[in-house]
Amino acid sequence: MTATARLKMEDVRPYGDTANDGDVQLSFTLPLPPGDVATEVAKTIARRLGLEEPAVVHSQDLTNDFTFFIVYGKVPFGVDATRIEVPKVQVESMDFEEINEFVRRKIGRKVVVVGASTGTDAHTLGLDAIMNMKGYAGKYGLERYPEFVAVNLGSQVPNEALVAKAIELGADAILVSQTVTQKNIHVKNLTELVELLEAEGLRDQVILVCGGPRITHELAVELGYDAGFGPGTLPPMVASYIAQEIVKRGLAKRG
Amino acid sequence: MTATARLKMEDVRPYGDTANDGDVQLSFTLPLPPGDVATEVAKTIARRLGLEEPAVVHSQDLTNDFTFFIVYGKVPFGVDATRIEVPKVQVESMDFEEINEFVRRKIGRKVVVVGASTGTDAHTLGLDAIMNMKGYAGKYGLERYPEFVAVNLGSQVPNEALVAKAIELGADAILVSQTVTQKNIHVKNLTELVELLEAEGLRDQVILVCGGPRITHELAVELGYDAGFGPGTLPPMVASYIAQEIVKRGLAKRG
Amino acid sequence: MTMGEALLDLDQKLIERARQAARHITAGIHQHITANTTVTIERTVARLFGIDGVDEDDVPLPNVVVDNLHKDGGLKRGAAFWLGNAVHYFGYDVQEVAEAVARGSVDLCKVPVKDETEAYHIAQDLARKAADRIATVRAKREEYVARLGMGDEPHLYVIVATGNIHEDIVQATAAVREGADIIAVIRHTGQSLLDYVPYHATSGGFGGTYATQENFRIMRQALDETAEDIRRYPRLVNYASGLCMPEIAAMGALERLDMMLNDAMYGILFRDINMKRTFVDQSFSRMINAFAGIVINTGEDNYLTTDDPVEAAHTVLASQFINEQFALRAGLPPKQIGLGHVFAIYPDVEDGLLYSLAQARMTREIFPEAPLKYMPPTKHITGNIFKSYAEHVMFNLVSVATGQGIQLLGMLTEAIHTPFLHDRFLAIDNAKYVFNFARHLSDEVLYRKDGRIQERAAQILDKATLMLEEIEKIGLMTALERGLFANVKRPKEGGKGADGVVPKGPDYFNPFPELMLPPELRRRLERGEAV
Amino acid sequence: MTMGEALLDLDQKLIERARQAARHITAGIHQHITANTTVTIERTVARLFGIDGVDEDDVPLPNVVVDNLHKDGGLKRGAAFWLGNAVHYFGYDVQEVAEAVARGSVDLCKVPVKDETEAYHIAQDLARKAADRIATVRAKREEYVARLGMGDEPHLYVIVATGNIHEDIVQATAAVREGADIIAVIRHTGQSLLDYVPYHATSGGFGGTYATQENFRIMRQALDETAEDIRRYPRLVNYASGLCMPEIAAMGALERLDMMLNDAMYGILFRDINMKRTFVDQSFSRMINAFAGIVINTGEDNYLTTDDPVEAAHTVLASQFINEQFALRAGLPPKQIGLGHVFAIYPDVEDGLLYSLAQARMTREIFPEAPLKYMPPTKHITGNIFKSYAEHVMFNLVSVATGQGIQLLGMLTEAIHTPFLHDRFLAIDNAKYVFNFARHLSDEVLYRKDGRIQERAAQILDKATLMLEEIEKIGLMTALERGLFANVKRPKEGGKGADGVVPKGPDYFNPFPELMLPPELRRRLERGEAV
Ligand code: B12
Ligand code: B12
Ligand SMILES: Cc1ncc(COP(=O)(O)O)c(C=O)c1O
Ligand SMILES: Cc1ncc(COP(=O)(O)O)c(C=O)c1O
Repeated sequence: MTATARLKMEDVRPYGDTANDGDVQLSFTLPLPPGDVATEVAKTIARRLGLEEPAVVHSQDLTNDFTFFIVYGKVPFGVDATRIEVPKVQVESMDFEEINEFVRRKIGRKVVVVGASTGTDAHTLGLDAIMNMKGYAGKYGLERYPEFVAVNLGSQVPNEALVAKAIELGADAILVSQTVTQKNIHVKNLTELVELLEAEGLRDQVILVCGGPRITHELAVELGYDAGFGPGTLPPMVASYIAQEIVKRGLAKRG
Repeated sequence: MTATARLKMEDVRPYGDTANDGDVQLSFTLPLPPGDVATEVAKTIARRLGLEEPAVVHSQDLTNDFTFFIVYGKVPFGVDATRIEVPKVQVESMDFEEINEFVRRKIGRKVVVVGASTGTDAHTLGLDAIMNMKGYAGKYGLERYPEFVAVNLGSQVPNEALVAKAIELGADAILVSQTVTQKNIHVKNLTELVELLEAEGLRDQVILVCGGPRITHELAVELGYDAGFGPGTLPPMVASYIAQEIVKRGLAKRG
Repeated sequence: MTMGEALLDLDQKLIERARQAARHITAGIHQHITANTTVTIERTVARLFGIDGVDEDDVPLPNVVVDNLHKDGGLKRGAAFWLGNAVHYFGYDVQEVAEAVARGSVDLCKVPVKDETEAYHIAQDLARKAADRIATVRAKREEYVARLGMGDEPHLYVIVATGNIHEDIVQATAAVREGADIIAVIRHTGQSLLDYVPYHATSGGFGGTYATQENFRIMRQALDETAEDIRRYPRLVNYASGLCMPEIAAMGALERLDMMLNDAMYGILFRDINMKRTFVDQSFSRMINAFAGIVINTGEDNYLTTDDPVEAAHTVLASQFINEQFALRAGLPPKQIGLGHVFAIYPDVEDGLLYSLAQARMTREIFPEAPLKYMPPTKHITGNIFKSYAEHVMFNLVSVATGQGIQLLGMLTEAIHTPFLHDRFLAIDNAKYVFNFARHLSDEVLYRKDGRIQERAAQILDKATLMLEEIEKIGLMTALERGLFANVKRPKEGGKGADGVVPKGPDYFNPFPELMLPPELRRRLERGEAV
Repeated sequence: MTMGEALLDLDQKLIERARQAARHITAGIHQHITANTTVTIERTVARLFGIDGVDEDDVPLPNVVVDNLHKDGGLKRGAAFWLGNAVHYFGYDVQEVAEAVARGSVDLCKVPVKDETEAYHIAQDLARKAADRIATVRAKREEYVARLGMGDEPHLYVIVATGNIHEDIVQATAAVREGADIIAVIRHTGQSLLDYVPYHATSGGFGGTYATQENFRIMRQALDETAEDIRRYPRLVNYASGLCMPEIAAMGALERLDMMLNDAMYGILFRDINMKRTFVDQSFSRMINAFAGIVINTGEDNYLTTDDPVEAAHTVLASQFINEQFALRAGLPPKQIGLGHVFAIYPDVEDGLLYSLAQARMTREIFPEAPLKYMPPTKHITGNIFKSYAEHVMFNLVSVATGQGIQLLGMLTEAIHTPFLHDRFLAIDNAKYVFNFARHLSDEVLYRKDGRIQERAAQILDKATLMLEEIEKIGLMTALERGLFANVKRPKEGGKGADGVVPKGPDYFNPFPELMLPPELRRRLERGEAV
């Protein structure tokens, strides 16, 4: 017997050990020395978050007048899962062969793609996973696709240099990877690139894609990208998307 | 430099790595199979709790159409710690010698205390910690106090038997321990005892105290007890309270 | 696993001395065990004959029947005879007899004895059918295991304890899919003190779910279904210990439980059950466990929830020797004797890991064939779920490094609540990680001669031997009176269930030992020989 | 710890062959190192002479001065001479000279040389004062350590990385109070590629906090204050590697940093810094580290963030041999050579623990005096914070079981964010638990002869030796061109900072090596003898 058989999709709540008990675990630090006041503030925060029966199960002096708390409580509302719309890259999934065949038939020329980790970001493994020959999790990267010309500029590439290279190569798509997110630096880097492309009047002529461990399609679209890819992305997902998007947007003939 | 020096007590927020960033960690299971919908429901729950920038950092298939989530997010409000009132047992703390001296001087007779783990609860270590000779964390238990007569009835004592024994001994105080809290069984056990005492017309004549890992003074008072003691309680706290309460309530002469 | 290899250089003579003392200690209780029966043993006979269900007041029919016999002093002859007689007299089947008793239309001792031989014959026949049923169940288990296998040792053992059997099933099947090998359904708090076994599927337990035959059945069925999916046979566990040891053992035998908590002294020490009752009950219940191919789990871990885990370590070993001998005397072969112990040392003890390795390895070497059951830390676990998780890594490591058989997984929320679904997942993931990452560690690691680990093991063995030799002198019952185990003193005549012990009459009749005990063992026991 | 004891039965001849190859490999770079200086070495001279601060455009004055010399080709003679000359000529102090250059009123190469000897003399005098200052700082550290001590090994090393030095201080002092022995302030992302060192206290870094001298100073001060409270001397770490290796080394020497990340090849491989630049810079910077009594940390862990941790394990060992030889040649005694390695094996590798034990213990036995720096798993860590926490237990266990010196604690949120305050607490608590609970494990555990652990160590040593002998043949620069390390290929002339390498003229002058390198070592290096 599976749980969903017993539960309403219209009213999904956290599950501890009994349907709809709403149980969740929480942890955080408060800038207060340990003691009754801090514990009560911790509970108050849980209560103001709307949790019922909040229980502080652990508190730990972190010195310097900080205290760490572990709290359990119950979420008293359900979410209607039937109404959840997940912002998602719209793409029909194809495999390596299908993608190359698709490009040959529907685009009729090589697809040019340029990628980089931009700004000060030196994390390349994510972009490498998508672009390098070797690929990721057993799937070839874009460099291996006969119908793609894939140029990986590597790490810490200034947005200006990336745009210049995209112009030079007449790229169909720009792939940007961002890993460092502290203080939302990725948002800053990603936004700047969009502004730069707009300033150059190029924004509509390229497919602009970003990716990284904290990237969602939703965020990407919000920042002015065409698509965003998060953890677990495989190269064919990206290749399929680019190829289909070129056709959809009527960019096939451009090259 | 300590954090509180830099932070307003009127606006206390969780602290991740920067003052007032509000960062908290959350984990829970949803009765949904893993995938985009479940992840979005998880995020929606975090959002409906009022957390900002919720990020699902991990999701794990638990089979049977359940998925476990780890989520981080930011609490966007502060709590005014200067207005926090902690419901607390009102007692002046005394040590072993002081308590016995206090009883001799202000009560002038032995204080009689009867304790039990009630209902089906077989957890005695908590009550033993308070009552047994040996005590807890280096502090003697009530049995060791020359001015106390302490009777520990042990585990799984029906409320009726406890009340009968209290009457038999003319107890000043009844000590109840409750450890099993699943489905709030402790609330049921504790409430029944109060009702029983009220039915017997005894409620006002005894000091009624409960304790256990999930007991707070606040809960105890709510359930009709005079005081509640949670984790970390030491015997002299309880002894001080009982002695002082006897005097305060004018029960000293009763015996 | 290098189970056989002696890494600790233990003194074999000392081991033999300790075992010999335990042999004598348990032999000292034999006379008491053979001279008495109990209400629950007789109810077990009734159950095995086929009596089931409850009366109008929800009293189980086995209780109705046995109470009916007891009031008239019929138990000293054994329920088997009276039931056989009633079946013969009325021509009812045995369930109909019980129903008639429940209706008040029959008093068993007053049913005329038309043909004594025929009565015995019917009883023997009913017993044989029961034994056959159990043998079939056992064969079915063996068939499952042969076909699907059981996964590598140490086996991952997790508990479910929602109080609701239907919710338990959701949790248990998820756990099994995640990799658990063994599911224990924890009992409702206090069930061990009921002198009857509840009936029906139940959903209202606290801290655990009632052990009922129907609950056993539907959980087994759910696990069997899952087994086909995952191509692995998950084992099911419940608790025999308590006032109904033999009855629950019988229920487990019929419903294909695979393991049962069954400790010769747990009920005495930790549930204040009368010792005379317990010794008789444990013997009969273990005989059923043995015959059903069920592995027992003993409860030595409990000693260290009250006593100090470093100081009292030897009491665990001493008790294991005693439990082993009681088990052998009930017909359990060593590979069905899952002796318990525990990773209980406080996390702030310097070299606690070394002590834990010493004790775990020592237990392995002293009981080379036992599927040792290793319990997680519980007493000192706090609400710091991260710390608990770290301790469980060490616990799992010691287990795989020393060749334990059954690993009861710690839950990171031990100090908070009975396990949530993901608590159990995290526990399984922890164990799978450690067991795989350290798979052959036990093959590669040796302990320095006379180093801290060897010394510690030697010291525990030494103290346990002395303790056993002391108990040998005073007798086990006196030892329990004096509080030698777990610091708990139990008077011989005190505790619950004392009134359920009934001296057998000269004509006492119970067909099961003959069917269930290996003949050679029975001969030896009768002759008072060592087993 | 049984550091000295040979538990692995390693082939000592193979170790000597590997070390000999590394000696030849590093000797092969010697000629290049002595023939060149770099802009950052010359800026280091300026800094040590006392030049500090920034110009109107926030350009650090050492850069202003060195750029001024460079444009006129003055660097081939060395900044020391020109600065001595200008001080002499103008009668300014050296800072005033720099300020004049910044104002544009002085061009250093154009300052008339009134008295060459006097110019050298002034430079030598400034250098001696700098060396004295560093010696005083070193003595102060030694005094602290003698007075307060440093806690047991493995030392607990944690990072702070808020980007804001004031917030870092809150976190660092809390960590130290919780038990951390070593605090590393992670640098702002990409700082290693700046060819200057930022100035002032800073609060705007990403993924780390700018390494500035002021940031060093105020963090040191905060830790010193805490030290008195907790009666233990916490060590402070920052990063030398990058385009400013020697400058940061000098800043660290002046502000009493205790350890510095300083790897002879990290910049080349992982930051695409020109190899010719790096080899020259590392030598000078390590000389300063050595003189200042600073322990270096090498970065071999990085190889396994791209390469496979099981397959490429020998590249770590090969690189350690090379780093060791480069370090010895710069005057670092073995006890200041904190060779790096890492617990990188994926958690789902069967027997991963055995491989980890093998490598960690092997490293210990091959480099018996080095305060080995052991890095936590990072690459495969996911958002499952519980799983990370479990892996860190194993990581900590391997460390204490094999006698590592410096334990860089893993953070359970490694895959999510730079550490939160309580992440660091949990990491410290994990390590303290494991180190104490397994305190003397390394004394008690032996490895089976020719078992999996010994075999694995032998195999790594074997492959590393062959690799080193291969590099010995082709030369280190060619080896780097061919991508022998970390699968990264670096052309000799490629990478950042190549234009900062300046061939020394015949009259090149730099007073520091004479003051800082042990005379015996200098003689040997000059004669081309083994060190
Ligand atoms: C490896 C690593 C490094 C390596 C990078 C080597 C390299 N060549 O990339 C080194 C050691 C150099 C490094 C350095 C630093 N790192 Co680092 N690093 C990591 C680590 C351990 C793994 C990241 C990784 O490669 N994952 C594997 C890849 C395959 O996954 P992925 O990036 O998510 O990629 C997938 C998807 O996201 C997607 N994707 C990614 N990009 C793209 C792009 C496109 C177009 C598409 C379609 C898809 C896509 O597809 C990929 C495959 O599915 C993480 C911690 C962790 N365990 O996650 C920290 C981590 C990312 N690093 C961190 C930091 C702070 C740094 C430093 C800034 C620290 C410092 N101050 O020195 C430095 C500096 C680097 C810099 N200038 O940016 C932080 C980031 C914190 C934050 N959230 O802001 C982390 C989380 C560690 C931590 N907890 O502090 N790091
Ligand atoms: C030891 C233990 C046992 C022992 C008890 C031995 C004994 N003689 O007490 C044994 C093995 C028998 C046991 C059995 C069971 N246990 Co139990 N047990 C624990 C354990 C490990 C420790 C509890 C403990 O003793 N803590 C130490 C004492 C000193 O702390 P304390 O009780 O909080 O007491 C302090 C304060 O609370 C206060 N205090 C307590 N009482 C009182 C009273 C007064 C008047 C005052 C003033 C103060 C006071 O002062 C004390 C000193 O500071 C906990 C898990 C854990 N680590 O917490 C589980 C736990 C409490 N047990 C649990 C369960 C479910 C059971 C069982 C019901 C399981 C079963 N179905 O078989 C059984 C049945 C027992 C029953 N019928 O109630 C659950 C409870 C879940 C829940 N929240 O509902 C826990 C949390 C484990 C778990 N995660 O499942 N258990
Ligand atoms: C051997 C044994 N039997 C039974 C139990 C549980 O029994 P009860 O239902 O009495 O809690 C335990 C629990 O620890 C045990 O160790
Ligand atoms: C030896 C060494 N130096 C420096 C660094 C960090 O340098 P950067 O500031 O370039 O990230 C590391 C980080 O891993 C390292 O291992």
